Amino acid sequence: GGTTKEDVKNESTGAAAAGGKADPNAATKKGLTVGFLPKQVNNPYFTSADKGGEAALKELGSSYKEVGPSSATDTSGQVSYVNTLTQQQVDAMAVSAQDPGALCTALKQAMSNDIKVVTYDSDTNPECRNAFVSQASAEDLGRTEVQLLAEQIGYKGEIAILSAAQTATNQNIWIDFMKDELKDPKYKDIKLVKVAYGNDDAQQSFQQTQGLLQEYPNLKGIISPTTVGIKAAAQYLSGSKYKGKVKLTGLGTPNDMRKYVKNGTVDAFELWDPAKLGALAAQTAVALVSGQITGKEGETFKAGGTSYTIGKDGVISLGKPTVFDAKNIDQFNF
Amino acid sequence: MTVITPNQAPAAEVPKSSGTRLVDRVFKMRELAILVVFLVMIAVTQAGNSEFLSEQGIKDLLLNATILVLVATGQSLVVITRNVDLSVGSTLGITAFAAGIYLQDGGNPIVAIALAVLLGIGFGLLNGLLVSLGQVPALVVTLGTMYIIRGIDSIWVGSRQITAADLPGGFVDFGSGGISAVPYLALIALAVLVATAYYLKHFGSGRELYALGSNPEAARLAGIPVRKRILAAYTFCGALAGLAGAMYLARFGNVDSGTGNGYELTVVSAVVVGGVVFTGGSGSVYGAALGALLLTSINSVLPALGVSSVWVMAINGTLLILAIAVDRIVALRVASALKKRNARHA
Amino acid sequence: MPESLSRAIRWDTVVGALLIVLLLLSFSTVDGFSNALNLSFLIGNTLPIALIALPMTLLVVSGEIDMSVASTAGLSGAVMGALWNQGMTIEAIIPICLLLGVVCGLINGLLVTRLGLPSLAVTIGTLAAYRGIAQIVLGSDAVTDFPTQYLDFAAGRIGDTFVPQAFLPFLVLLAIAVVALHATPFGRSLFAIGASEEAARFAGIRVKRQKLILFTLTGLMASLTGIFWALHYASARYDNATGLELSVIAAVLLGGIDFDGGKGTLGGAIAGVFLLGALQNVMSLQDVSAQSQIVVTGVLLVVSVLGPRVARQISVARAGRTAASAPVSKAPTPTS
Amino acid sequence: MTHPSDAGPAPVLALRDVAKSFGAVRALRGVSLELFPGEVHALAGENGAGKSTLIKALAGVHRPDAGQVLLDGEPVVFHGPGDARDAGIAVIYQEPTLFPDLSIAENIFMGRQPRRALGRIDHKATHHATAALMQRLGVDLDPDRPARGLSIADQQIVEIAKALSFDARVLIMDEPTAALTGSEVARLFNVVRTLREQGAAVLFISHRLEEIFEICQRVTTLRDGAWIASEPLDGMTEDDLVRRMVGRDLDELYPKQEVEPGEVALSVRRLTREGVFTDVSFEVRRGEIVGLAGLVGAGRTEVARAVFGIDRWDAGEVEVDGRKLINGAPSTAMAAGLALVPEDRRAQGLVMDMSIERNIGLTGLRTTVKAGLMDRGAERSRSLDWAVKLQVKYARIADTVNTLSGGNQQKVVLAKWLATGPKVLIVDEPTRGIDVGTKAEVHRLLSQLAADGVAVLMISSDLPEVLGMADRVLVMHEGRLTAEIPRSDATEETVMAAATGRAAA
Ligand SMILES: Nc1ncnc2c1ncn2[C@@H]1O[C@H](COP(=O)(O)OP(=O)(O)OP(=O)(O)O)[C@@H](O)[C@H]1O
Ligand SMILES: Nc1ncnc2c1ncn2[C@@H]1O[C@H](COP(=O)(O)OP(=O)(O)OP(=O)(O)O)[C@@H](O)[C@H]1O
Ligand SMILES: [Mg+2]
Ligand SMILES: [Mg+2]
Repeated sequence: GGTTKEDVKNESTGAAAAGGKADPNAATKKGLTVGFLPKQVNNPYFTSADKGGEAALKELGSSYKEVGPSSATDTSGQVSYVNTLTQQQVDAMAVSAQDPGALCTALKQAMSNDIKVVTYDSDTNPECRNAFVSQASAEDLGRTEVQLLAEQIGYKGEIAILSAAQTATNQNIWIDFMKDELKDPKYKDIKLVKVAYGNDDAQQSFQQTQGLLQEYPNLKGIISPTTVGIKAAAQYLSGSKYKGKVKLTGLGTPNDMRKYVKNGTVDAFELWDPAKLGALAAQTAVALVSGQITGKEGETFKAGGTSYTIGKDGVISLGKPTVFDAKNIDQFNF
Repeated sequence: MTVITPNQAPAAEVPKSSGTRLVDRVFKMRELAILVVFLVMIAVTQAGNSEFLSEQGIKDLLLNATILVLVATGQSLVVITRNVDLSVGSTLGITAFAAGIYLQDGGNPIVAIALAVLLGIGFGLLNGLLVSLGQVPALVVTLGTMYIIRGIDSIWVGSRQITAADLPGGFVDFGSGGISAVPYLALIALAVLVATAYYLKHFGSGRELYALGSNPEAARLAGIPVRKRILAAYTFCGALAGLAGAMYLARFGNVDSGTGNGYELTVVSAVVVGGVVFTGGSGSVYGAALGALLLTSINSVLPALGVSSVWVMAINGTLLILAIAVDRIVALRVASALKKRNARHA
Repeated sequence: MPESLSRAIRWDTVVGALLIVLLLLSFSTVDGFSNALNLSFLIGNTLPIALIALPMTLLVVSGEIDMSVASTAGLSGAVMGALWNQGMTIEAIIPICLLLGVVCGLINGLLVTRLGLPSLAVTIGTLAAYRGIAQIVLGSDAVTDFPTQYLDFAAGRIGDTFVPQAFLPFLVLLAIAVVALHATPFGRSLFAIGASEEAARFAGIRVKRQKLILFTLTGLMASLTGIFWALHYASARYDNATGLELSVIAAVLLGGIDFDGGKGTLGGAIAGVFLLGALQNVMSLQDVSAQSQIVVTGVLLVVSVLGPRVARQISVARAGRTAASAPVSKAPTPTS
Repeated sequence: MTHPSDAGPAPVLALRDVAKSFGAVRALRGVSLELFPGEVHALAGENGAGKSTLIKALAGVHRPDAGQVLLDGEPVVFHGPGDARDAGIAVIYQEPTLFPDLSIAENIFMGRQPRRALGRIDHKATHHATAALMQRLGVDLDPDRPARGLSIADQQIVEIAKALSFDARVLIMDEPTAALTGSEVARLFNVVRTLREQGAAVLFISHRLEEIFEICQRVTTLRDGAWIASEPLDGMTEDDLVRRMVGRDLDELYPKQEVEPGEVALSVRRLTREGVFTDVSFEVRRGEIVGLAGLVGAGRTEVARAVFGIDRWDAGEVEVDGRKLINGAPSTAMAAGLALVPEDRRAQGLVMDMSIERNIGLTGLRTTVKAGLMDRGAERSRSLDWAVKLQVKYARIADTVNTLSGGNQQKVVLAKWLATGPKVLIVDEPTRGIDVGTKAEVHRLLSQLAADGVAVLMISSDLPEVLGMADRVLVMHEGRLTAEIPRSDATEETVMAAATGRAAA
């Protein structure tokens, strides 16, 4: 008689997050310290997000700090940074989790030390944080990317997906929604032939793109829901004979993609504004510390003039992504 | 004086069994085993996917190998002297960024390349000085400088990045352009490779690298300037890592603080697969280059055959082991065959 | 220079002393360092490296290296997750995973000893292969719902003290390893093998067998670490512990283990492991950025090899001077 | 002092009052030496007397702590071996210093290969020059063969060829003949004589005194790092020389005790290792010393290696004390009571970076154990006992063996194996590089061991040693046993005849 998965399931039902009561009218506290812990420091995407958080905190009269590992797969490094922030007794931390489970013990430890925990960009298990600030609803992202590409290829032909790591939580959810979207009859002439993984590494994504094109000579389009992947794929396409013939879309930053939009490799792609994401994470953290919210479904709070409502499992959504193309791309700089 | 009579080698000078000698040579060439593995792999892939060896396909294969070939060439020189340079990945990253920053501000591509090479030389010198003057184990020192350079790189680069849009169009086009299926970058790498191999074989200082890797103490007694040679090998390795950095920039048009992280293992793999022995003194840069070609090609072959990327890593590792094992078994066979034939009967 | 003195400045003792100095300094000057929770974090996060450092030290002393340890750990975590998802009991899974580690180590060992391949090359190959298999086994899953009593054991501490529960078993393993390396014929033969394999063979030492045992032990410990990792972080993914091999190697090198084989002490290696761990902890608490920490690690490594070298040169120069200044005795008169 | 320096030619190379210490060890204290053109000068002294150190001081490997090196009467400072080489000094070091991965030709010409235009190496010329050198030395070694796997003797020959290729003014040879057999030594001496006649100055070290008397004109003796005498050899006897070296009279060099052989202890039957040796059968009885003679490369070492289990054999069987040995398993051979003192002490006999104590202890890992753990006290006393018994000259038992002189290293190897209390002892060139005094001790030891019932198989290229010590002499030629000669019939002629394949077996 050992312990199996079933036993564990039975024993650990219920027990969700956060007790206490929200007071929507409580005063916003000042002089707090919020620690940002991105998946990786020096990652341009997270740097813009955290900069957004920094600006928002300044506005709210609180202070900001950033710590984090220098590698996006150094989960143990991230755990020890959670510990560090706990030791330093910050008031709240905003975390983008490399792994949904690995941070749990440490985050719970932090919460039991009266530190509010907000996840942003990448969530952990719901019971390990107070709230999750989502960049856009996963459903929106998945479906719109398919819609973008379908338009570009005239609703016809073979397409493929170039994702990040096989374990990337976000990407996997989005890809599920993409597949769901493709079930709609209007896409009946589109065939998803393969999901490839470039591990968010420029060179691997590059070679995966090559492989896709060699394996499927009739490929018409590629969706790459990762900023590293789309950039590598664009760079490969723009230097190959496939430039302009194979369409590419996905999630990218305007600065990365400007050149490829201008030289005709890419028609359009999308992304949310990472700075806004970071700002919202900061605002949520402050609201949590101030007691304006506790993270329960249905609570509302105001941030930067907009009102947000907490959804199921403590998820707060930023809104719809922006589509960038040759017409509007010069208006953005991140 | 340039009149050359073809085939004037006097037949009498050739030792008795020139036939078997040739066979020996060919068999002793450890590179051959890798070449065979490589060709078989390419042939199988082509059979499974006729697009593979299209003009674009060949170009991609060559381009992918180029950067690794360069770095592996430099690394071989160091490994031949019984040392190792683990900092090449970090050097590649930082030089690529330096060249990129310079180009971003409207610099001249040639100067940018020179800059990258010079920076590489600087780091090579640092490693070389530590290893040769400090006389400390290369593995530790270069693991240390790997961390140091990587750290400096990421502090300096921060979250900045160089993208293709920042670079002169000509530079980026050069990175992916070529003469039909042969990319310019591959031509440069080939030139470097051939020159290095020629130097190693035909110049005294080149042979001395082998000598001091083979037996450092004997090298000292033979009056070989050991420290100077080791310093030179590291400097050359650094220079090629710098050149590779510039090429990386041209090829991928994209450099950030993570560029080159973990590259050292790939380079070491290529060198080892290529038959350059870690205890120094033997191996050739051609072998290392073939090793690099083999390793990068595996990464193109598997997707081209439609192998799910889930399998890629496992297959990669298995092939790596297979390559060195086959190489080793062939070498053992040949050695025992030679021994039986050569057994001295004075 | 008196023998006792030159012995005292051996690098492993220096590392041990540095560790103590660092701990004492941090206790008094670094906020948040000395409380029990932080210390338990420090030890807990360093344990995986320390666990693998035990067999790695023995391996390096015998002149070999295993780069695949982190992948073996990842593989055993992945298999653990996959089997757990299948509904097996954890008590059955753990022995299976340990066995798997033994197999991984055995494969490395056989390739090295039977085919005579260089271990660096072999294990770079298996580094990729084992990780790849882990990826095939578990794919994109992240298994997190292991039973709480196991998770608590791997992550919890003994009461309110700073000692993680898993630390005591580690101490036992450490003691076994120290005795094995420094007090048994087996350990003695490892030093001989590392310093001169041929001479060891001529002395009747079963070189291949000893190496095979070592690689197997390393695999076993790596898989144990993989299990510990998955439980400690409550997450089994195929990419668990990626890159751990370099941390282990850096720490072991820092502890004065010579990669040419034949030299070093386990005490030094473990001091190196905890020195790096404590240093990182302190630097994080002091808000030193991750990038600067990398630089510090690198500088420490370089100093760790340059330091003893310089010290030795100075002591040799000094000894030479005293000997040279001693009066030269008159040569005896020739007999003819 | 009786120097002819005021008369004859001026010395080419000289040392004046040179001192050199390694830590606490004072290897040289105020030594002077003069080398004259057209003269072969011997350097004699016990193991550890400082001969090799002196040579290294001459060659620029060591910088003397005090004193001067004089070249053509002018003080010089050699900053490295390269400087000495450029000054026309060629050195053969005591231990071969080859590049195993490079060809013999490259080994010989490393750093000074014939060049073509633009400084490129002329590989062909290198090959031919090497072939010519080999011919001059009368050996058949392929210039393109890598040095890896060469026997010690062949390595020594390559070293000699290397030194000859310099056409140096000064040729220094540190025990060049230690691994050679008579015919090769004879050829080497012919070459040396030619060089001498051409006006070269030669410094020659050997522990075989008859060689010194054969080729040298003058001798300098060292004792414990101190200069004892420099004098002409004319009119000196071997005993005189020994007295200078050792400071006392010497016991008999070959103290063979008569022993009645007991039952068979080692029995080798139809042993074959393809391409190396074929169909080798012999027996060694308790109390017997059996010599194994043959030319270099005859395969004697190979047989010993296979018997001990280092190499596998392809056919045949080996029994020690009635127990069949397992193919390729030295540990079972040891357990059966077999010991092998290998010929290459640096690579095979010793772990150079380990202490004397631990090196000797290495063969006792199974015996100096208490409750599964090392018994350090027992290990130390075992090592000390044997180091003292063999009169190893060392500063501390915990010093690494690479600080010992060549001969003392050899004693450590012997100690290491004698400490196992073997029933059968195979010694491969046991006295290579050992001074006369110690040689006599080693012989007495072997003789004593035999008297105590140990079966001894002695491989040696030193023919007088074989003749002086062996009860029977086995002779190998081209991988086969060609003769078995009883002590009574064994002479230089009979043994050499069998070794060169002239006599029918
Ligand atoms: N590198 C070294 N470090 C320490 N001691 C040394 C070193 N080299 C030589 N010695 C010591 O110097 C002394 C002289 O050694 P050397 O090798 O010159 O003797 P040798 O006369 O050549 O003896 P042999 O006949 O055995 O070769 C010995 O006591 C030896 O232990
Ligand atoms: N040209 C060669 N190629 C390959 N192996 C060689 C060559 N020359 C010698 N050997 C090896 O050396 C062996 C001869 O060994 P070795 O010279 O040690 O014999 P030996 O009779 O013990 O001579 P000695 O003891 O005088 O060195 C050959 O059987 C072979 O294994
Ligand atoms: Mg000597
Ligand atoms: Mg021999």
